[in-house]
Amino acid sequence: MSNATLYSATLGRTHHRFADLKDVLAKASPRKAGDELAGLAARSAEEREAARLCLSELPLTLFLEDLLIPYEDDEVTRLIVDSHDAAAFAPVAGLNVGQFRDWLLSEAATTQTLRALAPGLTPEMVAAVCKLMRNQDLVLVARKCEVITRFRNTLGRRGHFSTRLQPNHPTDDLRGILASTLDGLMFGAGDAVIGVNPALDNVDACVRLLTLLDDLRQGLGAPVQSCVLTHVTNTVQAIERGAPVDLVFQSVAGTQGANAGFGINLALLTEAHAAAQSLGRGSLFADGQGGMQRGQNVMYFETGQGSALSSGTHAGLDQQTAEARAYAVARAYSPLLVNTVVGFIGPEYLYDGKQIVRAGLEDHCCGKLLGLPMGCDICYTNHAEADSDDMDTLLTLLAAAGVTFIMGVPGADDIMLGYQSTSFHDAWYVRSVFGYPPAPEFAAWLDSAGITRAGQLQLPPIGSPLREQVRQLGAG
Amino acid sequence: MSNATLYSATLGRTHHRFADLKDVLAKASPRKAGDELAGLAARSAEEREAARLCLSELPLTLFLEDLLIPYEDDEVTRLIVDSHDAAAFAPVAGLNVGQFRDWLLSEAATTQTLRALAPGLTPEMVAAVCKLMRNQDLVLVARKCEVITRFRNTLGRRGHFSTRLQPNHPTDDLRGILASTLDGLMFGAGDAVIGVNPALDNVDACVRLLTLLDDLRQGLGAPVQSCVLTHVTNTVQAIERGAPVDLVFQSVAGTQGANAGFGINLALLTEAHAAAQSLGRGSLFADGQGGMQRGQNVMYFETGQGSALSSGTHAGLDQQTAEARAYAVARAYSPLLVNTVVGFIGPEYLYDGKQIVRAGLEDHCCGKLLGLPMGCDICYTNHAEADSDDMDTLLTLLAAAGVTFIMGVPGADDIMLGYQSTSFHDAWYVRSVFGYPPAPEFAAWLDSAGITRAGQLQLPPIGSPLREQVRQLGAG
Amino acid sequence: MSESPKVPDLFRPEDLTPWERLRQYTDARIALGRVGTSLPTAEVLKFGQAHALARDAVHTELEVGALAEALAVDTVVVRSQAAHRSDYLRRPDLGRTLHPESAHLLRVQRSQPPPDILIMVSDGLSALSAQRQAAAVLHTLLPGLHAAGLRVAPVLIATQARVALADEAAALLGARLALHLIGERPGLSSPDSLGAYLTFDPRPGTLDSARNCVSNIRPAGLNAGAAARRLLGLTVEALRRGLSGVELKDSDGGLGGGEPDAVREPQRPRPASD
Amino acid sequence: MSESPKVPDLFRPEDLTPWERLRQYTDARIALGRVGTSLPTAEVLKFGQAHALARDAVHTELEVGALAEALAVDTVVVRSQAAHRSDYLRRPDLGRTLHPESAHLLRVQRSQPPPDILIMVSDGLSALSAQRQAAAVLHTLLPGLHAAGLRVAPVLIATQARVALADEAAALLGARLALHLIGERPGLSSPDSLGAYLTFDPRPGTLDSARNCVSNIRPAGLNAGAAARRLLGLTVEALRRGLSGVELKDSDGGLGGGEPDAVREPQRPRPASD
Ligand code: B12
Ligand code: B12
Repeated sequence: MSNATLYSATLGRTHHRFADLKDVLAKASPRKAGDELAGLAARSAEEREAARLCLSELPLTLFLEDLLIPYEDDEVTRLIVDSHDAAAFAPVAGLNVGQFRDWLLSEAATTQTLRALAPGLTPEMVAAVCKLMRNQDLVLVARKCEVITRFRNTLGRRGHFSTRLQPNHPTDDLRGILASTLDGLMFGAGDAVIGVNPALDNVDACVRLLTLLDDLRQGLGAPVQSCVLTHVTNTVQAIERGAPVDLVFQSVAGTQGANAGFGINLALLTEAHAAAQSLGRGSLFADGQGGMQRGQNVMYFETGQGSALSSGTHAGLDQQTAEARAYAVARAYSPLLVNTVVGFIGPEYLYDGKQIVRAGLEDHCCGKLLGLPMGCDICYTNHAEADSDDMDTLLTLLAAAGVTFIMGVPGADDIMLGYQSTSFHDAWYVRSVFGYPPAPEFAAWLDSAGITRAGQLQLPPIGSPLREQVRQLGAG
Repeated sequence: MSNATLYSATLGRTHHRFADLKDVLAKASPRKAGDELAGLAARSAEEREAARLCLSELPLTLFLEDLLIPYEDDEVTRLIVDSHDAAAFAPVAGLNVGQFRDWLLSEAATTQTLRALAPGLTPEMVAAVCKLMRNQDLVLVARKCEVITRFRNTLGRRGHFSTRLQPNHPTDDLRGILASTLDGLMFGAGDAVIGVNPALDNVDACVRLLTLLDDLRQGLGAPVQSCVLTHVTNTVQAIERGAPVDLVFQSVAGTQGANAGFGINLALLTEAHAAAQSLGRGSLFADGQGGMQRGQNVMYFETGQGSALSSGTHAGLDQQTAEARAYAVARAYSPLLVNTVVGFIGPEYLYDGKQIVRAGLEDHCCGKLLGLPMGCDICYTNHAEADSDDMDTLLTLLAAAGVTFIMGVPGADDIMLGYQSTSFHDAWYVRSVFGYPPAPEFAAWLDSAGITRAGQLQLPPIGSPLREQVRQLGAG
Repeated sequence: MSESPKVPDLFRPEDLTPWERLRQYTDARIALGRVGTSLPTAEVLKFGQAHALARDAVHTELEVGALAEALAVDTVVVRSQAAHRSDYLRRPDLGRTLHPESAHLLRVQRSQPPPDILIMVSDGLSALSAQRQAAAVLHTLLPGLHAAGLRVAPVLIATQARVALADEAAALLGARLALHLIGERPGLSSPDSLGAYLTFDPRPGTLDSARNCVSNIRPAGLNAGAAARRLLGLTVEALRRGLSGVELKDSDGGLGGGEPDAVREPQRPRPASD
Repeated sequence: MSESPKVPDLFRPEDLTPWERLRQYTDARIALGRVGTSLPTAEVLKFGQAHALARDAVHTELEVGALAEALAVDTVVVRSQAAHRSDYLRRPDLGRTLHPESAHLLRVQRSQPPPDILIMVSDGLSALSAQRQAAAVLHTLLPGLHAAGLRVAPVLIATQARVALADEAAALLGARLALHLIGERPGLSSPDSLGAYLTFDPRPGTLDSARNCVSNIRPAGLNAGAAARRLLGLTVEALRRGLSGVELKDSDGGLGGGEPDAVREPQRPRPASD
């Protein structure tokens, strides 16, 4: 079949032609400000439907042949192609995109089959199928997936729900950060990671923050990991200086060019990954075969629709497809956590609550299908058309979808990054509606530390270690 | 305190004055197209916040004194005032609106306390407190409420979820309606009611439809009730003619004027209620004291933000407050079902998905607080800025909130009313994510009729009664 | 489009045959099948396509000239105060009031003695409806009205109209009864359905409870002839009893029983790609 | 506003005293209490008010004249291709390109030898930031740059600007390094925070990885003096090594440790109604 036939569809009496596979994918996407900004979006609802129809009939194998960005030009493409597992792909190799959606929703797709399938899927395939899915499909499919990772606790278990504690401060003030961290711990937050974004781009400052958090963890005996979300090159230096680095953080994107804009490439990530693993700081877990194994998931990645477009390096891909390719980068390093910062960048990429909600569900579903421990920074900026009602909405939907973790920011207001995310309270909304506890080791610790009683929040008793920390810091 | 002080608030350096209590309520409302159309909405985000602040400090008792529509002018006001239960109100009588929100979210508000409180609350109080609530609050508070009603089955049990089967046809064709009804039953829909909107305004036609549905019910031995959603005056005539009327339907609104626009008043509803109850068609249920009692909830009401404004009879009330007053009308007749048709009317009242979602959550929470068995027609019209993603979103939120029932329309497309609601499939989305079964008697019947096996949908075995009905009708 | 082959499911396709046969009785989306318990892709796509078309129907403008020609009677063109479609959708109050120029036109045209009946045909929420169904209704209805000896004013063609717009026009002309044929909001399967609203003693501020409605007029719904017969019956009865609305019941047999042409082969508009 | 009295909860108010004391170290919304496990009404309202104010901050226009006066140095006013705030928000590409008139102006003004450094001060996402913080930063920074023997072009004041707008301007003037002081997006508790972006060898198309950033410049964050010292250090180092970005690290002690004036009493802007 010629490309002209392949990339076209007839709707009513109108025949719609699409330039190439990228074009079909972009035009089949639900409306997004960023795709309009990039000039890639469908020009009418009808054209969008034609593109979806066309897309539904494309065989999945096509995505292995018609590469969206040439192999020679882009190391992310090379990573995707070279790491594709044809044997894992076999069960769905005969399907087109529309049939793949049907298969994913059918009884044939179970937690087990989806786990086995993940290495056989490419980002482009999952991006494509998501474009044919309604919000409820994105929930149903994602909740079938279970992606378990370990460092000092076990994240991602079905029916569990974790939080990153995000205690940022505009001058990286140690006591300020400690105050927010204690506040979060009093609310039982932080099992995914206690992760600080440093305001300063400074290795000394990072080392001090890392030390602060590691001392706190050890003092409390809490099964948690910490992270300073600085540039990967800073973290590598911190490791060299012997700082207590649990996780390496980095923002990643779906094209080689966008990663260059972030000042990274795959070699750099490989180096950082090896350096962090070599520290062997993870806890020991039963390996299921009578032995013990260290928690070896040491990477924390952040992504978000629009970052490639923002740096002009999207190579003609719609932002959801570019985003899914970022997951291919992430997956190469078996991360502990992957977080899509969905409403973080601004309205030029996701205009309002509706677009943020949709993108959050897409990102989560794509990441889970690719085998990643997906969390979501459910958030908005003050220049977007969104508010906390939209966040409650997305939070509820993602909880239904089984999101691995969300952020915990004091009062939802990040005083350094200038945006609103989810609060410690928000996590309890999810716990009470869905009954999800945090990571099992952490839940046990919360109960033992008196922060919860039988899983319900309480004020820790006077004299308990956390209460003491609060008293001491408060006393100055 | 003078009204000028009472109805004002200072935000930053600006002092905001409001004309009266209605004005505070309207300006404190989240943005809605209808309130803007009526010229009642806040003119800026700042004014809205000032109104919310002002509202939060108003004592709940004020709503018993400063009546929004004078007692002399409006029979709905009279109903609200005359039926207010001061003893039930006592536990919250000392609170202002802001404190009432806190109380509702606290451990003090349980299913039991809320049930006891309901007769002490007025629509204006619940409308007011909802305006201070985020979407997540509307979910949390509503899910604490449990409102149980009975006719031929038990609706509203905590953790259960029912559907109205809505098999409309543009000419009220009996076989067409039967075909859609069988389709719905094959999907396990219809425990709330099998309810047809007749295209014709004709008592003969109604009687024929009632007979059709009653014959089907008896033939299948299904514990369900049926309803023809015609004007109440038609139903009264049908009862007089001896037709098998289970439930009396009527659209109701929150002002005497709006009800007049619907061609009804309280006397007419009282008459219809008595007529239906006199038929004694409900099933017998254990009354909990060793005896048996007939299911006596015989009314089915529909409401929806905007109907009063649409007929120019809103009397200066914002549409959410007017809507809550419709629930006072409904509650006077112990209905089996109350349904807010949230996105049904159009964008002039609820502009887009966001406004529809918000209104759906508000209506559900207000109705539940007032003690009503609230369902929701999660829907949109083709002139609104909404799509099925928005419906999936609201559906998920309302399921989390414990909605009593939703609609089941074949493929979500009502071919007579010209709008999109929820489909039979959609109900199963909720069942699989939340694990909610239908009404217990109906769930048992579905299993016995082979429509489900252990609660999971299956194709009923050949020869089973429903399968036979399908075969026979299909054969012509 | 090739249908997605049925994905692993509990039943064999032939099991579904009787179920699918039910489609002969209705255009409703029945017997759609399921994947897991979800809607199959093919149906999701059809739904999306229908939604795109229905949204277009809302925004299609009335071709006034073509409509006047099809009606083939004396017509007067009027408009509401809603200038554009976007105004119309957000401001029903504007759609219920005549543009001053149109009001002036009617005041000038007022005849003595005043007509019994004013008929308005308008776009409402779907111009397609008026365009496609109104002429056929009037071709049956008008002769009936004349035969009943009723004076009918020239038919008004109105744009950006809401139901209540006819009240003001009728009051200006002094008509005793208004009959408004107006485009119903387009559904996924019914982009061109006409509604008829009948009001005795029409004037601004009339409540909807004082009107009667005959709805779903289109080939796949109530056909034009049957609709005209119902409207004729209601009109004569309204004028005789001097009222309309809740107290006036349509007693014409009902259920399309007496109307063999009312029920027909289902014709759900399907995307040509099927 | 009177605080909502604590509703029935598990603990006595005095238990919370040490917790509330943590507020002395941060403006973050800590120790908020809870009703059930939800946010108390008082906090919900404060949050809503802050959101309304932050949204206003986005839409406030830069008062160019007042800024020029406050800077008290030679300035040139330029603008991007984004005509209005709504364009600006949706079209970052326009905010990154000079309006042709502004480009022309700069081309004309180009001096020989070209300057070492171009400084641009702009609204970015919060005009308030530039309005309130830029002058103080430059009052410390400019003398430092001059003392280091660097040639500084007249300061550009830019409206509707994105970070990359300085690249084009610097390239037009032939500057070796661009320093852009730009309003960061307003947060709930920080409507007026300034960011500084430093780029060696700036030209259109420069990647963000080739810039350095000093962020959160405001009284409740990094104070102006400390920010100026960091920027001076980075500038000198960038020019010495001939690069900026990921390979250039800020090695100035860090953590505000060496900057006693950087940490101060928390000053969360509270609604006056408290
Ligand atoms: C939005 C944002 C982003 C977005 C930028 C996309 C976009 N179109 O806006 C995303 C999510 C992609 C991002 C990524 C990163 N960011 Co950033 N980001 C911000 C944030 C929250 C707001 C910036 C803003 O308001 N700019 C003003 C508007 C008007 O500018 P703009 O032209 O529209 O957007 C440009 C800038 O935002 C710039 N930018 C954004 N982040 C960074 C970081 C660096 C180091 C540089 C040089 C430029 C830069 O890129 C945009 C496109 O040109 C700030 C925090 C703050 N309070 O300012 C952090 C902040 C600037 N980012 C920071 C960091 C560390 C990063 C990363 C390096 C993280 C990582 N480890 O990968 C990456 C990579 C940055 C890069 N080299 O491209 C730090 C910088 C610390 C420092 N002193 O160097 C800050 C201060 C936050 C923090 N403390 O963690 N970021
Ligand atoms: C929208 C709608 C409503 C809305 C109207 C509000 C609004 N602003 O639009 C609400 C939900 C309030 C409503 C209520 C009722 N409706 Co209604 N409604 C419709 C619907 C779905 C669309 C109408 C439309 O597109 N109009 C065109 C636009 C351009 O008109 P408009 O000027 O914007 O809106 C006016 C009309 O919609 C009119 N209207 C709406 N419903 C009714 C019903 C009757 C009997 C009358 C006279 C007028 C009327 O009121 C609006 C304001 O003036 C139709 C179904 C259809 N396919 O048409 C049913 C329909 C017209 N309604 C119907 C009925 C029965 C009712 C109720 C009587 C139900 C009840 N038992 O209480 C009530 C009360 C109506 C009244 N007297 O006010 C029937 C009429 C049957 C018949 N042949 O008489 C229909 C055909 C649906 C059905 N089969 O059940 N309805």
